[in-house]
Amino acid sequence: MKNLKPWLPLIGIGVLALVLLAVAPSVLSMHWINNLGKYCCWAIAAVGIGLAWGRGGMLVMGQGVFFGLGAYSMAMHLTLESAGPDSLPIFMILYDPLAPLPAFWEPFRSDLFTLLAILLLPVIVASILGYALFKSRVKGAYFAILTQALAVALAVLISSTIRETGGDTGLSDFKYFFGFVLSDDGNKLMVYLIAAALLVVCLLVVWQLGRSRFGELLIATRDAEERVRFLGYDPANIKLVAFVVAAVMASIAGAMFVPIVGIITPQEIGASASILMIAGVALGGRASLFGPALGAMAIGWGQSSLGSSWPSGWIYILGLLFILVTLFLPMGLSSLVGKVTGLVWRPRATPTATTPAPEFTAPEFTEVKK
Amino acid sequence: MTVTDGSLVVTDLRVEFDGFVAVGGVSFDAHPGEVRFLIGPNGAGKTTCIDAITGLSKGSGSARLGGQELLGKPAHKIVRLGVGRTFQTASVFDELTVLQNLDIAAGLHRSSLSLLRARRGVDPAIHRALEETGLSRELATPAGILSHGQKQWLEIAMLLVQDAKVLLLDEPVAGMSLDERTATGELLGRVAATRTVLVVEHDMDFMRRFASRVTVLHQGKVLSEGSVAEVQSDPRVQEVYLGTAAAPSVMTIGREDD
Amino acid sequence: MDGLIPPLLNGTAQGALLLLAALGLSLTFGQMGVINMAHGEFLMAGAFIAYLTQQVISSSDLSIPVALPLAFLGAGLLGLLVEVSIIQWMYRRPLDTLLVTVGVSLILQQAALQIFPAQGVPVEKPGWLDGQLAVLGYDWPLRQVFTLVLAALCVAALAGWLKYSSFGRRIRATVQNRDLAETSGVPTRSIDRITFFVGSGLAGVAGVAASLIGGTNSQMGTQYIIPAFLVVVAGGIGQIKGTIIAAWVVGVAMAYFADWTTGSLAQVLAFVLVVVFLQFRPQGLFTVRTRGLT
Amino acid sequence: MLITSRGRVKTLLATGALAATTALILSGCGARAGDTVETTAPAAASCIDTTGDTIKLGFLNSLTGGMAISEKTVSNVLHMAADEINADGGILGKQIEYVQEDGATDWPTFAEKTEKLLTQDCVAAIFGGWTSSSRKAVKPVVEENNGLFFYPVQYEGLEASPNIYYTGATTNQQILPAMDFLASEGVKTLFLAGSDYVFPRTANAIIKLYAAELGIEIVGEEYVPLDKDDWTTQVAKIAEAKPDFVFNTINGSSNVGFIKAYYDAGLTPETTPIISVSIAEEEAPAMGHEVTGNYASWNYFQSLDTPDNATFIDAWKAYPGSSGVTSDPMEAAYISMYLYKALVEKAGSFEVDDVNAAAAEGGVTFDAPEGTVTLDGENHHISKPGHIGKINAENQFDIVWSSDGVIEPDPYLEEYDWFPADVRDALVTSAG
Repeated sequence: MKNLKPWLPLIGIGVLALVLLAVAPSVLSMHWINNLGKYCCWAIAAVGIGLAWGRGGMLVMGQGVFFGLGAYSMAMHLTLESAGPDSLPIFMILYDPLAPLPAFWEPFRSDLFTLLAILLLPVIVASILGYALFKSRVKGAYFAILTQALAVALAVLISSTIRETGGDTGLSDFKYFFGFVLSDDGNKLMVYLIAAALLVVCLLVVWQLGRSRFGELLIATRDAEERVRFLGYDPANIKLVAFVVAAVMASIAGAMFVPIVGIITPQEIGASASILMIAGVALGGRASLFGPALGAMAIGWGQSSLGSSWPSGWIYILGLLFILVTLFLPMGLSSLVGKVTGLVWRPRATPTATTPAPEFTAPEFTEVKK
Repeated sequence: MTVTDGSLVVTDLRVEFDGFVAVGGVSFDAHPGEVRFLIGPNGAGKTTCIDAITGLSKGSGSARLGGQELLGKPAHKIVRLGVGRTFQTASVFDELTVLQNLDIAAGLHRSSLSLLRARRGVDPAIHRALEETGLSRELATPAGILSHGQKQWLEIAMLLVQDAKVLLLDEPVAGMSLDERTATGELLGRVAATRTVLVVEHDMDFMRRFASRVTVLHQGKVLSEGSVAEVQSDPRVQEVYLGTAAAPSVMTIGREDD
Repeated sequence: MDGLIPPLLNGTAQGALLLLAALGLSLTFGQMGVINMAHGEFLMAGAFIAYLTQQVISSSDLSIPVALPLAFLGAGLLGLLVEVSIIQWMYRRPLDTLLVTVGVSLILQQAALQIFPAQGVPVEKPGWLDGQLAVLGYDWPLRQVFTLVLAALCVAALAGWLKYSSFGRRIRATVQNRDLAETSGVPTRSIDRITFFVGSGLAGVAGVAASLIGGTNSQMGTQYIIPAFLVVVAGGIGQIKGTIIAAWVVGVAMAYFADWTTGSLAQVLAFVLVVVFLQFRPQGLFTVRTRGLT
Repeated sequence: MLITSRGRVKTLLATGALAATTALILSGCGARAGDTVETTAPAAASCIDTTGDTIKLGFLNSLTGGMAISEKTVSNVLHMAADEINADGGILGKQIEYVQEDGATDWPTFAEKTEKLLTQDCVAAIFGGWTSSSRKAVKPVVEENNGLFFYPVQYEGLEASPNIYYTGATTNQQILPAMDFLASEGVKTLFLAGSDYVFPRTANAIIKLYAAELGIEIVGEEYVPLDKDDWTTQVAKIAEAKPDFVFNTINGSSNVGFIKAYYDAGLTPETTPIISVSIAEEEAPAMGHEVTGNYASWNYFQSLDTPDNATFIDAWKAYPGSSGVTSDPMEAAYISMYLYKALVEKAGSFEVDDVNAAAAEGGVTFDAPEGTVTLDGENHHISKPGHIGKINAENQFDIVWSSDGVIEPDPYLEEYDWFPADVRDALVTSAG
């Protein structure tokens, strides 16, 4: 390696992996390990948002939908596992003890199906949704509002289908995680480590995508979609890939959230939850590699610690963060780091020689006359 | 000229916006080896023609590249058939370097999977295009800080690396200095040796110096066609220009421009 | 009584309330490109102003008519404050306006929670809104008729203002080409401020209407913001007539869905309907025609 | 090609290494489902510190977000109860030192804060929660850490956790008395209106069963999402169905919209009265005069004429930050603190197992504002009187009907034949 610079992100990921997988478990109490696990989940979703929004320009305000797909897939599996074979979950008994398990629950008894669902459901849903939206060139604020509306719609739907989904109280009280007793501290540590490792994997994926030709193309699409079209690419497909990857990450985040936190309700996928996922990304730096993940973790930590000592103050701080970061640091705190250390190269669009092209130059008439 | 695989043949092209006829049955053709100019007063439909050919706006009639009909295809597919274009305002990706810009342009025929890999080394076609356009030294420069002229050249270079058979250039020398214009004109001459080049331009001096053939549009129709000399001496062309603008003021502006 | 009539009329009134909430957005979002997520909280401000007015003028017969202009003014000034302190720096970054205003909305909600009784406050309706109006065999509550009339008045005032005042022409000029308007001597800064003031003020008026229909509390804005945005988007940016039709269609559709299924499913269906509709008309019902080519 | 693929190999290696690490971790630790029973038992002994002259208690209420609307008052009244007890010498001579946490209307936060309170702050008990979702988020955490949680709100029943004490009503103490009242009024037809979530749905399921028993016909059932205020379409249906009574299980500010739409439709308490289970003294003012004349079923009203209630109201009115209004959930929260005091004093210990053992012996009572309440040592609910109040012009409740003495808590409705036995059995087994 002649030049170290291209590998710095990889080294960064390595350091983060070391901290999360080796240092944290030996230093932190179980309570903070659990919290850190929760932050890791938000960070995984944030890494995806960073890809879709920061690099792809799609402000995904409805990541709760995909978070929910993963979370409910996992939660249905864990609920069935806790209920035991051939038994109904408690909340279903309440409404109709004799009715069978709803058909869409049945396959979630299988470990393999659950894992596949967590990965493939978001792919399917995001592909259909993204294809439709991007092909009809829905973008910008439209895209943001529509995705947000879908998150709200899904949350309302789940709240109102109580026998099928558990309604607003959601699914909780999981005893086992793929055969492991969830109340055991060793197993909790394991679940945390899986979440942390998945975060590292997601960072690697985004790092590789970022340095690939696709990454360049994605940024090109973000900055000048029409121009990309006239280079022979269909921008819809490029955006679709980023959107689907972000969706899968949100789904993985949701799936890990369930065993770590122990409850999933429609509220975790609705409007404000989806917006809170954005908050960390904006704070950390939407277009940077580490910004979204670290930002999400910072927001999580703020909620845990500041939210404890000064609840209403935390809301004001969160609100101010949204305002001040967007106003003064649109590329997040990571851009500050970049400015200070020069590690992150950020071109400024300051043309050296600008001759503004007049709308209409020399009229043709004079030429003809000569 | 004979029609080849690289020829652009436009027949009875019509474009309407809400009943307003922007282009009303335009026919012309352009072939490899010539620098074809499309001129006309404001609102004559020049850019609209290009937009229709490249799929940006909807047109009826026919525009063929070789044997392929272009109209009705999505824009990116038309590009893949070999039709490249530039825009009035230079549009390059400011955040990416010159190399990255060109690499994206060169990549349209790459497989989707190879897109997931990082770029290693530089495509020889990119080197050739850089030399052709004189941008070799700017390889690692972010496109955003190039000069206006350099951005235009980068756009042309992008068309070269994407191996376009037909280059549709919308006011490529607007805002350029005289030297830059000359360089651009010579570049177009070289490019046109193997490709079809169609230029929409207002700059008459530039047209006189570098056009092989000229098509004059007026109110969405072809007014005149031929060599520079033929078009300039066409009385209808003179009439259009005399009739559309007050002579003295136009002359003043014209002189400034010269 | 024909079962099809009540949902039609109730839906129309719901649509009118939605329209009131969306009208200001169609100005700030449609004309200025600002995605104001705090619009719901401006609406809330209007509702609380109605309550405060009632504390001073105890007769609700009088206080509501007085509250309407006050709410317009109050919410408008709140909007102006936000515009001057934050949004004016962000006109070139429309998507980022969404983020800052999310922050504004969080702060306003929490502030309202701490200033006013947490459970919310009562806003009494005027006595002259007691009773019903018999329409097509349905006793249509006067309060709903009032919402409809209020919406109609606001639309008429806004449309007239935009169309006939020199100010309206300037707004339209600024919308179509900000740079050109600026160079032609249109004071775009004051145009921005006044547009945002009026847009936010309309949210205040909507808040008075909302306070008569539902609860007045710190959370009330959240239920209006997404539907209002959907209505503006579905109607077509910058198109008041599109917003009117979209609001009416969404209101009536929700009412019929609620009649046939449940309130929850109605909301889900209405949202999905708008998303699907935008697949086919991504520019909304009406679009401002520009050549958009050169 | 060779050159380009090398980068991928590196990435793959890195991923592989991670996967291997994870696999190691997976195989390394943790109990598996079939292992033994002990693994589910609390891992560590409680860390409650009883050496000093203070005892730590945790309060967990939403002070921000949507539910702060309701939960702030509960938090306040808990503070008042703790202050009172401290002024009176504390519990077992120890002053209460409370740790207030914000649930932030976010159920995972409730779980997180519960764990924090139990394992970081080592509180002896936690008081708070409001929504069923918050309780369900807290439940696994208190059970796993063998903590104590006091829940002060009426709920849908069908639950009994050894680590939770329920001081609000279960269904047979609020819903069923309301139905008894309706039957005594000669109601023949009933319309059910509720928010679309678990409590109303469950309550209505039970109401329907009991209504069949009482010979009351259900003529309609409508739900609207919790955060929606518009009820006009549904109220139009009520107006059309002309029921004798409306059973209202709507929660939150949606009630305001419901009452307004109801009033607008020309429905009045004289013709079509409403009986609510979520409108109390705190909620009623936000509905103005339009709610006047309708009914609510609670176990406590501010208007209850008992000496303990008078003391309670006076204390509350004097308490900083008080609204001056008392309500059922507030009183239940107030009870929860004193009930805990009584339990600890009976056990002579703050240890959870000792407290639970003291409860199991039975006979723990408290002279509450609503009257003397007795803790059921088995299901951890308390006996309560049922009252029906009619809302007057001051948004207070005139008591028009009361149950025959206190009602014993029966969360699984075991004493009621009409409740399907198979459901009950299945539930009890699942709960386990």
